[in-house]
Amino acid sequence: MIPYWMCFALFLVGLYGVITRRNLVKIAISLSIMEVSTFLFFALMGYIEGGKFPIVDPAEPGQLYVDPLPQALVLTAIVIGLATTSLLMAVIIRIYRKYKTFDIREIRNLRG
Amino acid sequence: MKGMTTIVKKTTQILAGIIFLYGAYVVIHGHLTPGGGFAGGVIMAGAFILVTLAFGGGFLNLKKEETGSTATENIAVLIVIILSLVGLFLGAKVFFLNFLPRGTVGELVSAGVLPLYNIFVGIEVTSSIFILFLALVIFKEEDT
Amino acid sequence: MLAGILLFFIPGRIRFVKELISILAVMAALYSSIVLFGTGDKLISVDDALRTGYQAHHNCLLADHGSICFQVDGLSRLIVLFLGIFGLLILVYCLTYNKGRIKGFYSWYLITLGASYGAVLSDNLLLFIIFWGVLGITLYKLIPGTDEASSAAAKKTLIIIGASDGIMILGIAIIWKICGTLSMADVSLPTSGALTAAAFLALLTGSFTKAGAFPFHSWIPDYAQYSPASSAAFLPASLDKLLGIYFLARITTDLFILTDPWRMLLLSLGVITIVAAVLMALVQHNCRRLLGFHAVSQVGYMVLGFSLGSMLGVAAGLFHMLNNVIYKSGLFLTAGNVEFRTGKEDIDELGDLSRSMPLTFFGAIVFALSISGIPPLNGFASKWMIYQAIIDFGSGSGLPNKLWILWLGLAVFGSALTLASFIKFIGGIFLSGKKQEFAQVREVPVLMWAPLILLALGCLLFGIFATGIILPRLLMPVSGVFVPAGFWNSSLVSVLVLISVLLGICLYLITGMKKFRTEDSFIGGEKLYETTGYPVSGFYHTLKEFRLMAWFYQKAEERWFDVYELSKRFTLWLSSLASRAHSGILPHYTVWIIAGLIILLMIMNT
Amino acid sequence: MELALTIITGFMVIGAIYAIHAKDLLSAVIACGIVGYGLVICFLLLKAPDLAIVQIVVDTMSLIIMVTVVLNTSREEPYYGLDSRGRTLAVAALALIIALLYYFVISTGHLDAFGESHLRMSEAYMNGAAEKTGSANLVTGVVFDFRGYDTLGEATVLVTAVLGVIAILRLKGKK
Amino acid sequence: MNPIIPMLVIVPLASAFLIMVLGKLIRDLPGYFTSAVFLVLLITSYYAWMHNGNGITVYKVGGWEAVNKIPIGIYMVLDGLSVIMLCLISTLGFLSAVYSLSYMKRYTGEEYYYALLCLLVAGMNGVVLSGDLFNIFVFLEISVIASYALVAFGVEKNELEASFKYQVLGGIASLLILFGIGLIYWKAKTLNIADIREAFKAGYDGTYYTFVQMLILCGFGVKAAIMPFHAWLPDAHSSAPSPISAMLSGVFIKAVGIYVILRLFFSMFVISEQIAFVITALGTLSMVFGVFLAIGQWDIKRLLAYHSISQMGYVIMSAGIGMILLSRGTRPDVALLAITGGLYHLINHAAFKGLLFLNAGALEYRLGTRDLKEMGGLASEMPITAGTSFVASMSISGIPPFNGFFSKLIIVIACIRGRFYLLAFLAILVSIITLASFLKFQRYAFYNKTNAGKDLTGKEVATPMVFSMIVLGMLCLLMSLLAIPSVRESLLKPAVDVLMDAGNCMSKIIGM
Amino acid sequence: MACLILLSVGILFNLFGCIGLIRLPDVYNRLQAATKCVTLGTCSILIGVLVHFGFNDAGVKAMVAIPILFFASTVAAHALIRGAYGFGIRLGDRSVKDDYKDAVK
Amino acid sequence: MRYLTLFILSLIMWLLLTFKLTIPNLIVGTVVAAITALIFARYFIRNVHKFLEPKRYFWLFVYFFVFLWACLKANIDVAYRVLHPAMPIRPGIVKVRTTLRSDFARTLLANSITMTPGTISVDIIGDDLYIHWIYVHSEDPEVYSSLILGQFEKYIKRIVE
Amino acid sequence: MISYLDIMLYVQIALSGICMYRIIRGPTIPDRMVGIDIFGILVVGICAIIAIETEKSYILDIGIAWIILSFIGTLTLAKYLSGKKINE
Repeated sequence: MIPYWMCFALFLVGLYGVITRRNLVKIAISLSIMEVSTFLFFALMGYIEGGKFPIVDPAEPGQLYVDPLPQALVLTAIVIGLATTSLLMAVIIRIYRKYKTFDIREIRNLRG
Repeated sequence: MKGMTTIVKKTTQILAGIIFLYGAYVVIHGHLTPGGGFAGGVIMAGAFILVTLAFGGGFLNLKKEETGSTATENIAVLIVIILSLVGLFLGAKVFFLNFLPRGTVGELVSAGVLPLYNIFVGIEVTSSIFILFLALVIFKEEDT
Repeated sequence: MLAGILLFFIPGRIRFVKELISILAVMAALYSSIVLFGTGDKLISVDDALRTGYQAHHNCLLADHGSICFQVDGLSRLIVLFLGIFGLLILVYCLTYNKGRIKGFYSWYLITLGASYGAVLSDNLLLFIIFWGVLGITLYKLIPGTDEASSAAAKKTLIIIGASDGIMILGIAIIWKICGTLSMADVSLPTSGALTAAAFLALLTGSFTKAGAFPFHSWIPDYAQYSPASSAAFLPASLDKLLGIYFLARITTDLFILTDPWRMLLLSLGVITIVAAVLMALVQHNCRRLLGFHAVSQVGYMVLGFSLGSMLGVAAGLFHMLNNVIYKSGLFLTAGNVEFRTGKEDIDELGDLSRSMPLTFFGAIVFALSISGIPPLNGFASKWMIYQAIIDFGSGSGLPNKLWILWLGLAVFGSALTLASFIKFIGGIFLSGKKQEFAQVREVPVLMWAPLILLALGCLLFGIFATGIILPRLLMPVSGVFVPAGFWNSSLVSVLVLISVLLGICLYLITGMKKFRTEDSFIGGEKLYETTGYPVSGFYHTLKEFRLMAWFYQKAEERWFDVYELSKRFTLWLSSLASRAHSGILPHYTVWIIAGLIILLMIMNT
Repeated sequence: MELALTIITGFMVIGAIYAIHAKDLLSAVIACGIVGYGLVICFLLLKAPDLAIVQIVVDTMSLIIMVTVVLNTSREEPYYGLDSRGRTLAVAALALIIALLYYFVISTGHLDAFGESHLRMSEAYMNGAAEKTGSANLVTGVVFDFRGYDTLGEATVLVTAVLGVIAILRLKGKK
Repeated sequence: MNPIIPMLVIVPLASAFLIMVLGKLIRDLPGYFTSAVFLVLLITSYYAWMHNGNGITVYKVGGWEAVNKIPIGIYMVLDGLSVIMLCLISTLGFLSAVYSLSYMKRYTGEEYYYALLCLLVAGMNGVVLSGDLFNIFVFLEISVIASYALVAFGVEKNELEASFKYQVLGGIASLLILFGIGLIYWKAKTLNIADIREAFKAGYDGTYYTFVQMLILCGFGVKAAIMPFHAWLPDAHSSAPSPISAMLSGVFIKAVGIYVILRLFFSMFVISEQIAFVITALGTLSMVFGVFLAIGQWDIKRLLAYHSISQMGYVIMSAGIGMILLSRGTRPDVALLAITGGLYHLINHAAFKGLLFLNAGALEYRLGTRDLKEMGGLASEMPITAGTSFVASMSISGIPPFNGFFSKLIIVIACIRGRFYLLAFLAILVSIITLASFLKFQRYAFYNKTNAGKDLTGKEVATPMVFSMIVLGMLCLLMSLLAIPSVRESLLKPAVDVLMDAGNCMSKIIGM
Repeated sequence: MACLILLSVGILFNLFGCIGLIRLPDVYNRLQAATKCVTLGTCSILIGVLVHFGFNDAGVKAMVAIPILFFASTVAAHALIRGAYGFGIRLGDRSVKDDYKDAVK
Repeated sequence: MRYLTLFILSLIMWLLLTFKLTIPNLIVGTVVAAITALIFARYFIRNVHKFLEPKRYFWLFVYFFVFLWACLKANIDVAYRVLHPAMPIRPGIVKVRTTLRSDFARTLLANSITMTPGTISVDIIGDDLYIHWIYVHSEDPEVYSSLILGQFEKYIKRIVE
Repeated sequence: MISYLDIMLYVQIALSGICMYRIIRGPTIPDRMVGIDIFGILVVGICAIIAIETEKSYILDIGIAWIILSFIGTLTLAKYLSGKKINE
């Protein structure tokens, strides 16, 4: 169970970062750390002790492979993560140019 | 001097082709080895990015590249969609039908349409990633 | 009749055509209501309606229980008749008065009328509330709203009306839950349990709001002040009164069976309405606002009448309602006439119009006397009936019955104050000091004074033939047969009348004399609390009362008695509190999310 | 295996903590990259080569993107110290994450332990999947054939993000 | 195996890419093309609605049949609920696209806008049609990312800020959802919603189950902007271009938030009374506080955005009441009423909130400001805008002849009959305050004195915008017809049945 | 067996490189140690792979990897050291000579 | 010309990577190599005719062993310095003048230098190579030039120029 | 039983831990970059060891990919250091 806990701890570290950091880029980094932990979580779930790489070798049939489905899911999720990160980064550039600051507490035009 | 030092430039000249080739390898062997459209696509984009990094923006016409890449990207995705729709029109009325013969497991030409998907997703990813990079690179703020 | 009105959504380009069509439609409506009046009691269900042709088109319902019914009984017939009459009269008045004041006036007017018919005739509570809601919208749309104050008044009006609608939904839902039906004919509930009480209160709120009784009255003066006289006469004075009191009658007589505490509540609300509103009216110097407060005040009598619960009381309430509608719309029309010719609404700035506008003056005199309950006129008749009912009521047992003298006294006091303020009204506008600027003022066109005169005649007729014709023909079918003549000629009558007249004149003198001393020209009872600062030797004994009054007025100015303002303040306070939490700082929002997650987990895991 | 994973995840946690506490942005970005690389080792150990290669690629790409952003914005490396508000937030965050960890631990105690996963949906993928899809790589088979629709979505997400980036980085928003 | 189902997703996707390819070549193409595509979608989805009836159609992507009754491919499910959402999406999408024809003239990069709009719609269609948990996530991300980009489309200060906040909060939400999906997979080892239900029947641990439920609820709660998770909504919805605000408020938070919550909590998880209470409480919370926040606003779109929170609160509350009653198993008729009311309100909200945002867009287009204090007296200058906005305002505040009244009425009646008197009272209270705040909007925008300082071009907006507004206004009126029991039976009943009898439906899906 | 030896040697070199990474005083020297040792160590490991698999697809792949690794790591080291100089990192205290300083100016 | 060279190189590379001589593989390899050549040939080195001269490959082969030896020396040297408790280092940047003309040759030289004992090339400006040296043996330019460049220069000259 | 290859794996992982140390500790930014560069190369070793352990050649693909991408990444970082915009 320990890897699962470590994995969730990673998630929480990211969460902590999102909450406490004031720098926009730091927030983005924290988010990507959370993403990483989620991917790890999926991969951990698919692991089977003694399982082989999920790539069939025609020479040796009838093997036990690790669960390929979570891997497929993570594959999709990773791409989504990249997409989110890049969009976030684009917004960050623009925000910096407009506000001349990275401080999240000064970026509060919209309130109330 | 534009770009990085001569050393980097010359190495890039050699390596860029190899990297691209390697990316293509990963893409085409997606159904046999790890990787596939996405990973290979990014590696192929890496070749372009490497060139841009080493030679600087002046070497390429960035605007034109971006436009071309956008077109490529969208056309590639369209082809993916069309591929997925072919099954729908080929009588079976099944979306995402693997309509080609499956072949022998482990051969290069096998797995029906999967390599085709890989290839076009690879092209799409290549151009997407390159556009991402270019968009971030050539971005300049208007004077406000 | 609804069909013709709904057709009117397509507004014609030519104003004349519009007028013509609207008059025709109203005439048709009047005709059909008269026809309806002639028929007996029955429930017209949808099938019937299609067969008999009374209702060509009908609205729809979601009711899973109970069918869609239009109901015609004595009460609704009465109301329908008067709706038709007033619709016609005021429309005629509007033809000249209303030149381009409000866009699409006629279509809204007709929709209003149609919706009122619908509301009165519908048996199903849901159908009823749909029409009721439409009335709220038309009320909103009949204010021009092109300036700050009138738009604010429009907003306030619709908010209060809409709120009452909402509360009525609550009541209706409760009724549905308890009875499983929405047909008014089938519902009869004792107000004993908490649920029924809630339902009763909810529906009561609706009717009070529409009629403008005390806690929810505050939209009437504003509306009266800022809307054109035609709208004011049409809606708050006549139609809304008719409908509100109609609904009050429904809920107090048909839907619910009242118990003593509720009776007590109703009585006290009625009395408070009478006194408080008339006190407020006393100090107004915008003539329409003054009338608006009076409209509120009169409602108190009706509430009083209905809350007594006896047949006499109900009949008295209804009768007073009819009378009130007659003279109050007449008064609004008078004010409209004056404003039409002079362009002024402030009593202080008006004066001496009696000679230039004699017909208007005549009408005003009649209405004013009537509203103050001077004997030969209808106001007296109905008020007298109410007093009588109260005295009757006093013979019963129970707490509210024991307090009959209090109700009676306050009612009489209110009547007296009414007189006082109307002396101001009449005096201020038509009699006192001649002003040069009004030299050119002429009498209004015939289409404007004709309804006025008709109404004045109505006042007279209703007063004179009260016992003879009006009561048996109009009211007996509704409330059942009763014996009105018991105290008709007793000395109590004259004593009460005398008291009220004297009291009124006395008060008028108090206020009036002070005015004469402080200022040359006659200015009605301008804000009393300001003038209390002057030493008043002759009327020293009233000072204490005045101080109390001063406090009262001051708070009223700050709108402490206005439910709308109170809730507005509270809401805005909450709103600012909540929006301060949205500080625009992202980490706080994130903490909300995670804290929400954890709190939910805690809740779920206990 | 569990030990190695624990060590690497430990490294990743340390790296992550450093990443969010680093005083300058570039260090944070690098540390973030290290977390990603740690993930790759985890994937390798967990027998997920596809994921490993994709994660390498993505991690490097996001590193490049982040570096480009940092380069395009500020070189002065802003750092904001803790003030009272920040301290409150930090305490709140700590309390929240401890609570969350607690709930995670108590709620996952009964599930399949590490490495003892059983199969349900993917059993069908593994039994003769190679023959069904013709692909030696089971993951590719799943990604493009059984769940090809997801992959179409994935490709679309990327294109969407690219369109979004271009749209956001236009020079002028309004005419 | 109806090929319409995948086409509903594929057509907007493909058109987005076509726009990007062709948009550079032909200048005015994107707008008209998008409108045409959405019109096709509209017709298709209504066709599907008419022909679906009470049935459930399952489309197995890739033609993979279930093995041992365990589905292995991705299922696309078209049932009563999703078809209604489809119709909503395509209707509002079409009107927004038409509206954009002239509204977007002042922005640059129109082809990006239209492509992203297509992607937004495609993502929502995908979410609605999907019967697979992870697939829902993927398509949710498509539409969410498109909406991130569209919120920031104006690239001014506020837009960017809103987009950033939206992205961070939305990112956290997505991760929570993903984690929840992971936890579900950990236990159930399957991703098909119907199959997960089967798997959970075998037994589960209580704490685990609640943890998963809460993660999913929070994740989709952020997307649906339920109260403690709502903070991004007012910023994002007020900053986006108006047609996008209409889309976001009108269908987006429903399709990716409410719809999924309903779908998952009714169909996937077994309804427990506790979770039902939680959902009801959250709905009530957002209903009440949303409106209190709204009334203090002076920015039109922000006011509208807060109202979205509040109105969604109604929907969630009524659904929660339905859940409570279903879990008790005592009053199925009232549960039916509550769920019907919720769905009905959801549909109505799409109509009037979309209309209101389009109105706000028209005002902004003409005046260049969103501040109520700077407006006034526009009723005579922009009569159609004024009229339609009046209809929408009355509708949202529940004034009788309009559709909002009927749905609120059904909700209140359901509350009362289910003995939730406090909730009924709160619903009424909120309705009143809604009325107040919308009259504030009406008063300051259309009624008040004309603001002399501003240079108002006394013109109505262009024809496409007017067209969209009028159509939505008519819809507001027409939808009150849904109150008629027979109409309601035929149109809403299939959707309600899906939720009422979830277990049965799910086993049908498995069996197909 | 040869494979294992090559692997051990490679890992040993890697170990040296990493020790150098820790011990050496400034970034230039660290780069010196790390790049060389680690690159060579990894090359050694790859040759070990080649030996293990023999001359088949895996072995050849390892062989292909070696020149790529060589070019990549040297150029990366070069770019890094130049970048570090450009970034303004001065040479350590123990430095004796700096010709590049004049050239950059 | 460049295109063809790159094409052939790519094809060889492809075959090495896949290490299969089946017909489909060859076809695919040809196509991919062609695409690679089409795209990247314009970035490829210019005077490709040198690839055709066999003796260069001979010198490359010789150079390979020389270089391997130098690498090993470098590693042992560094390991010694790292493990020595006193850390005998005398870092510094020195300037070395090279006689190589072509850019590619210089690049190769610089890369070689990077892998040889204690040196990393920092920059090339004009004819001067700037080299970071972990232990500056001598202050004299002549001495360290020969120490650093060693035999590399002449081999590279034979290979490339 | 833990085989010799496993021990090597652990050693490599430990070495990458050292790189972590340098990244976290590194007084200057170039130090950290050196750390990440070395980390990348070390992982290639890990890939190779796993390839031997599992007798699968495709793990080496991952290694090559890693080399390439870490090269690109390092170049980007180096370009950052030299103070140029990326497009110069």
